[in-house]
Amino acid sequence: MTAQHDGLVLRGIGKTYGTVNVLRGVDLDVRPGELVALLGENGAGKSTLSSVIAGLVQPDDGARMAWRGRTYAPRSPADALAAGIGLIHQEMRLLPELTIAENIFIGRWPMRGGRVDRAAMAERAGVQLQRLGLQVSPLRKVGTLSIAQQQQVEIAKALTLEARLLILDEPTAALGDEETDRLFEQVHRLKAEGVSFIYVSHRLAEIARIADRIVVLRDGRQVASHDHAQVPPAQLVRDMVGRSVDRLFPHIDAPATDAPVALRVQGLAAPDGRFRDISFEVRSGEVFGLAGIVGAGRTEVVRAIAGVDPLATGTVEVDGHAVRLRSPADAIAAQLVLVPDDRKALGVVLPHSIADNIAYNNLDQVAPGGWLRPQRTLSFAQQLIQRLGVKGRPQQAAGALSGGNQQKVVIAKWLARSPRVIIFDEPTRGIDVGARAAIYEVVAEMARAGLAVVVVSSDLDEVLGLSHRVMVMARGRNQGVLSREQASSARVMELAVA
Amino acid sequence: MSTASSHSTSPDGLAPVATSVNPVSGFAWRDHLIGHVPAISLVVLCLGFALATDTFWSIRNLLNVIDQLTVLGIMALGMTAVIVTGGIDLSVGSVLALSMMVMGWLSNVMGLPMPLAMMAALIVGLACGLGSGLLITRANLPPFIATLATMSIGRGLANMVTDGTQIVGYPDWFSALSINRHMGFLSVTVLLFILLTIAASLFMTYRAAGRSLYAIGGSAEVARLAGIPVKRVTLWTYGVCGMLAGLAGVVMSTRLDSSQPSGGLGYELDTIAAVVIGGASLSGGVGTIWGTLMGVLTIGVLRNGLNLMGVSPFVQQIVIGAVIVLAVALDANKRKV
Amino acid sequence: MSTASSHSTSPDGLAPVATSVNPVSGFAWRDHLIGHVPAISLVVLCLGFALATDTFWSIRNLLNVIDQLTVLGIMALGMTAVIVTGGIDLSVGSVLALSMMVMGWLSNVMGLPMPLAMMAALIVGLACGLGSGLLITRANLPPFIATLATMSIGRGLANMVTDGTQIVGYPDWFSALSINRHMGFLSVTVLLFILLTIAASLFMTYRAAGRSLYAIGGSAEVARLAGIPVKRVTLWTYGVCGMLAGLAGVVMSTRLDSSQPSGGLGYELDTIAAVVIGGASLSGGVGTIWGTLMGVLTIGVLRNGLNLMGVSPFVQQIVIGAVIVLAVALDANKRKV
Amino acid sequence: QGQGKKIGLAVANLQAEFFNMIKQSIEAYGKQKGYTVVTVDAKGDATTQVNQIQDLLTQKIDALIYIPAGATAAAVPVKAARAAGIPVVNVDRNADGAPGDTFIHGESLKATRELGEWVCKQTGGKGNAVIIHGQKGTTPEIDRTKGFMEGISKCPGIKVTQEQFTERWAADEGNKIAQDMLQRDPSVSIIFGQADGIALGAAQAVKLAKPGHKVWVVGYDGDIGGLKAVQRGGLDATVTQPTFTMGRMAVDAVTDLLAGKKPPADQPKDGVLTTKDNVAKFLKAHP
Ligand SMILES: Nc1ncnc2c1ncn2[C@@H]1O[C@H](COP(=O)(O)OP(=O)(O)OP(=O)(O)O)[C@@H](O)[C@H]1O
Ligand SMILES: Nc1ncnc2c1ncn2[C@@H]1O[C@H](COP(=O)(O)OP(=O)(O)OP(=O)(O)O)[C@@H](O)[C@H]1O
Ligand SMILES: [Mg+2]
Ligand SMILES: [Mg+2]
Repeated sequence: MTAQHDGLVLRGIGKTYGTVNVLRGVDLDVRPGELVALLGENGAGKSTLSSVIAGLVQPDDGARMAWRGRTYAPRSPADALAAGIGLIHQEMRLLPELTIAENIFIGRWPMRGGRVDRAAMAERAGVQLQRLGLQVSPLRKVGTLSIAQQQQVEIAKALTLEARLLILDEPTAALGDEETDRLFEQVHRLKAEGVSFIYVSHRLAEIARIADRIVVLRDGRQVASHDHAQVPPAQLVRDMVGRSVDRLFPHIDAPATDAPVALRVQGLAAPDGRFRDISFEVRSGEVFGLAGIVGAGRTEVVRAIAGVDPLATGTVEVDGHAVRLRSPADAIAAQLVLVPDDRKALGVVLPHSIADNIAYNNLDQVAPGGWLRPQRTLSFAQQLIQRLGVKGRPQQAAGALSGGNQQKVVIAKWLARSPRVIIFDEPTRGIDVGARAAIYEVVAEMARAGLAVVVVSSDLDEVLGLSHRVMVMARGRNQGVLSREQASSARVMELAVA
Repeated sequence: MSTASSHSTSPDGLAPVATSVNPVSGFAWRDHLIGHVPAISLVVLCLGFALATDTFWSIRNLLNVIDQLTVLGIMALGMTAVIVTGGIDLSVGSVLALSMMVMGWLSNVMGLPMPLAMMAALIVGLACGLGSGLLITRANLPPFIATLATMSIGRGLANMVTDGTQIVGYPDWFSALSINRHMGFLSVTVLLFILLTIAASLFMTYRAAGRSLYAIGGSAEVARLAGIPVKRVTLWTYGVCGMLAGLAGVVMSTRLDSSQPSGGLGYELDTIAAVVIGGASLSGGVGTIWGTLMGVLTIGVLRNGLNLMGVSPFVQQIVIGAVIVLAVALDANKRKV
Repeated sequence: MSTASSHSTSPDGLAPVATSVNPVSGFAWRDHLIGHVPAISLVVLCLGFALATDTFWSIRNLLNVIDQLTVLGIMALGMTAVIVTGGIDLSVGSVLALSMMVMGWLSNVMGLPMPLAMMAALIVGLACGLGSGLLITRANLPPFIATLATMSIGRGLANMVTDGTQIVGYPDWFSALSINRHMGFLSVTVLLFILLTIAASLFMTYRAAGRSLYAIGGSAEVARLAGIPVKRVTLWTYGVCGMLAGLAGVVMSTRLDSSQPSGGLGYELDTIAAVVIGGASLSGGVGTIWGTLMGVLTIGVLRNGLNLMGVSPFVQQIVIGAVIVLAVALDANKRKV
Repeated sequence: QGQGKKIGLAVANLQAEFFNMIKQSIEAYGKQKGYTVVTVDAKGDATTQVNQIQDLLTQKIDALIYIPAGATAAAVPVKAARAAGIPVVNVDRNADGAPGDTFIHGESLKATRELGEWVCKQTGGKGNAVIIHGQKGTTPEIDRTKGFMEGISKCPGIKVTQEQFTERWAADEGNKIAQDMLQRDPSVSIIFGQADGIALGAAQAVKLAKPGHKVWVVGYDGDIGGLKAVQRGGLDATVTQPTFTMGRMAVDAVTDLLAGKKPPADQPKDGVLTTKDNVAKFLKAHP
């Protein structure tokens, strides 16, 4: 293999699981100081390719890799790290019981006199957090952080690796614009020092801002490669999904002015004070957005509404009937459901099949009279995953799906409950453009069918593109509700950081 | 025995080929075999003993084996449910002892009619199980610790009932329950065990409540968000496990024709081993009644066969340890073989 | 005792205030107390016994308590490491027995010098631990099953060494190791235990290898991603745990001036209980040597105090169960109190 | 005489030295007499023992030597053996409802009475005594307590000030309990451990406590460890149970029963008080 440069050279990378070809003959070059964006649909093989490079997964025979002019064949993540290649994984991998500092320096503890130097560790972690704009003590336990904050910790960990090549697999999936900007500053700083990046994301706008080159995968094969980032998004979408997606956001008619109020929330407050005085109404057929920067408390609010966390005060009414919320079961009985943000911890049982996962939410439907019908369970699941375009079969374990497909399964299992009120928390986290359009279409369908839909998202375009009205939150308070006409990005951000 | 559920590690009791993580293998027969590791281990074991001794392979001895494992088997049914929810119950041996002591005390000391005393044994077992369940669901104790405490307290109480002495003198019909083999082979206790196994298998595979055990074991938080009343289901799982331990105590009493406060000492580990040999995972979400039956039979056949071969007791301990390792290792590594 | 690590459930040994879940508590002293539940339970227990008996609260008795818990304490150190990695070791009691039988056999039957025989006991313990570790890391057995098998095999071997009989007749200096109290209070075995505790605490808190145990217990996959040699560290953790069990066997021999094949029967549950009372979590990633020391002291004080009060063993079982529940429940629910 | 006949030996618990010695004696003597001995160990659990005896019967044993497990003897195994037409020799314990064809046992009442009287005499009839019992509620525990109390009742100057039970008759339990008893009352001058293991553990506790006066420590069973301790002065006395004789008697009883002879229904073997004076001969050839 002749390497014309000093970076990473991949030739003929293949990976098969059983008889499924996840990667087929991928070639990739990453030069020093260069950022290559890796695009592709859910399940295209981006994470698998990243894992191969980082030594987590062994490629099939015939794959050749070179790094900094030498043959490179990592047998374990330790080998990759030793060679200066670091990965932040798409699914966050942090230890909830340990502090932020320790999570960042796990496996590379700074030592002094044979002892782990805790002071240095905390200090260096603190500096890195500062750079990313995360204002928390490095001595806090990671388990107490929000998803977004955890993602920032993960980024901080990657940035302190002192790696020469960093693979970032959807680092911004849970982040807002503010945090994304901070990340990019750091990326630019490191690039200037000659660090290379492989950057995986479904956010095309980001790619345009940061990429030097773009490589697109489809079904495990490299289908397009662009030597600059100024590629029209429509072109990229076509590369990824093999067809054009003309309209991302569907049109959803505003609810009639006399449409009944389906969800009324009054004076909610959390026992720990993370939010209070939250009141709003959502009409039947209306899409109601919740915007705010990371840590604003949106997830907490919707968790409380869905009965997941206890409330200190406040009432929740569905169709005019007050719901007594002691558990999620109460909310579900009142036809109010929440599609949670953390699919791994809250969404699916990874080792169990898709059909089982869907059945767990819908036991009353697949087990009439309490008796489970295996055939019915399978066909029920089949219908749902077809509707959402999940790449997989009902009998497949959820853990063997790509991240985006798992997210679709999570949505599918809640769709089937035919609720009156559905709350989506970060519904498109890690979802590709094509699937994203499909999910937006589902949202629209639900609204058209007269459901009240609440959408929480850190993707401002998403909230603005879908919602009839947007409530902006900051520090656990309602900063104001904007109608679609009033809701510009500038106005929302103004309220969000107020 | 049970046609209802027929596959080991697949939590849904559907065809194991279908739930394979590996979507297309091409070797259908291999995949099929792989789904039955516990059953295959058992068959190999039986063949071995049949060749090694001339007494193993006889109707009479196989009936003995089944007879011998009723106590363990009944406890293992409840333990399967507990383990599938991701828990563990160390108290079954003690609960068994307490239940049989209370039964004996009520009937032979307090003069209660035997059937009522037998009911009381079940209730005592249920109460112990619910006690553990409350500690787990309300006081947030890890199951290992909650049931370790119940184990210690239960054994203490069992001993206190009669200050450590055994209770003898049950009516003849009582001991006949496990001794009289109707139709030449079915004693009442064996019949009871068979019926319970079938019922448990149907429950775990086809009842919505049974399926929710798998959801809870897979991830309690996912199950809770799905609207499953996790705490209630968990509580009753331990309750039922305790009640079955109580029933096992009654069965043990009929077999011994007496109640012993030291009865069932150390049975918790045997029971757990049986369930795990049957393919269940201690991290929860995986396991079937069919698999457990295989595990219970494996332990029963092993003990019986080693006795028939006249293997010395110390060597038996070594062989049993080795077989547990082999059976579980085969199951754990079946995809890699 | 150890100044190195001074907080119970916080695995990093830093101030528990900083790691508080509840960001707006305002009651710093409360948070501070909350970090020390195991220590507080212990103090309450001591106060109770000091009031209930007039013999508990004396230097002499407290020395007795420490003396009595050396065996349990030494095993609990290794068990803490194992539990922090998310594992469990059921074999410690059997390994203890096997080690002391091998030691006795080598010295009294084969005529090896005593110090060499003592070394051999440690090596036997190490080998058993490594055996379990290999089953776990190479054959992918769950730790519960791997160590259950080692437990059964180890006990069988311990019995086979002398066909089940005890070994007596050690040199006088050997038994003096635990009997002669130098400087009026420190026997060699107690000194050994204290030094080992300090070393273990420093290791778990400040050594990179010690910290990696927490990473592995938190998530083996994360640890692997971070470049930690998970299998190797796990293997040696079981190895060390086994070696400490072997050492505990030597200490038990000096205390009893004999080697018993039935020694350490059931100790595994006591050891695990001590570690969990000390705030460790069986799901891994949490636990400290300091906490374990509190747990070991709690169990030691409890047994000693109940004996001083002349409580019958049946009632002792009940009280011990109840105290385990209380201590762990307080710890598990401390944030909610 | 055995001519390859098979004896099934069901032992209560091989972790107890006493049972283990009987087992060794039966195996050795049985082999010498031409029998095949198949041994099973119930590890103290009665149900396990019932299962094991079932398996022995399946193996077509010709005679059963039954050392019952559990607190007291269970009747079921004897009934099962009878049903199979096999003679049963009970050792150590006998079930109330279903006695064996013969019953060979150590007589603990008389021997512990002698032990008590000996203690009485040696101590000059004065002192504070403590008893560390075996497993509460078991037949030997009850008998040994009764005999010892009778023995020391002749000396009103001896008071039993503390009693505690072990769970497993084990040395480490005896050690801890004795340590705590001495802590509670340092004036203790007599310790009776109901098994040699318990007494040995207690003797170690005395060494550690250094109470400053003579503490008499006596045990029971006369297993090898106990006898050695008596010889070296670790224990002051024990009662030697003729375990090897009992084992040989059991095999002889089997021979008689198979030959159609009927041995006596009850064959008690007295334990022998063992002190420094007579220990040497027991160590040379255990009775
Ligand atoms: N262990 C496995 N066994 C079988 N198939 C697997 C396994 N891991 C991944 N796959 C399959 O490989 C394909 C590629 O997965 P991968 O995670 O690389 O996709 P991705 O491009 O990262 O998608 P996403 O954008 O959703 O994260 C998917 O179809 C997935 O189902
Ligand atoms: N009591 C709790 N138990 C478990 N998880 C909690 C609890 N409270 C909050 N969380 C988690 O913390 C996160 C709350 O995030 P945060 O405080 O950042 O609010 P947010 O505005 O929803 O943030 P984001 O913008 O990321 O959605 C959620 O992911 C939620 O799952
Ligand atoms: Mg991916
Ligand atoms: Mg959120």
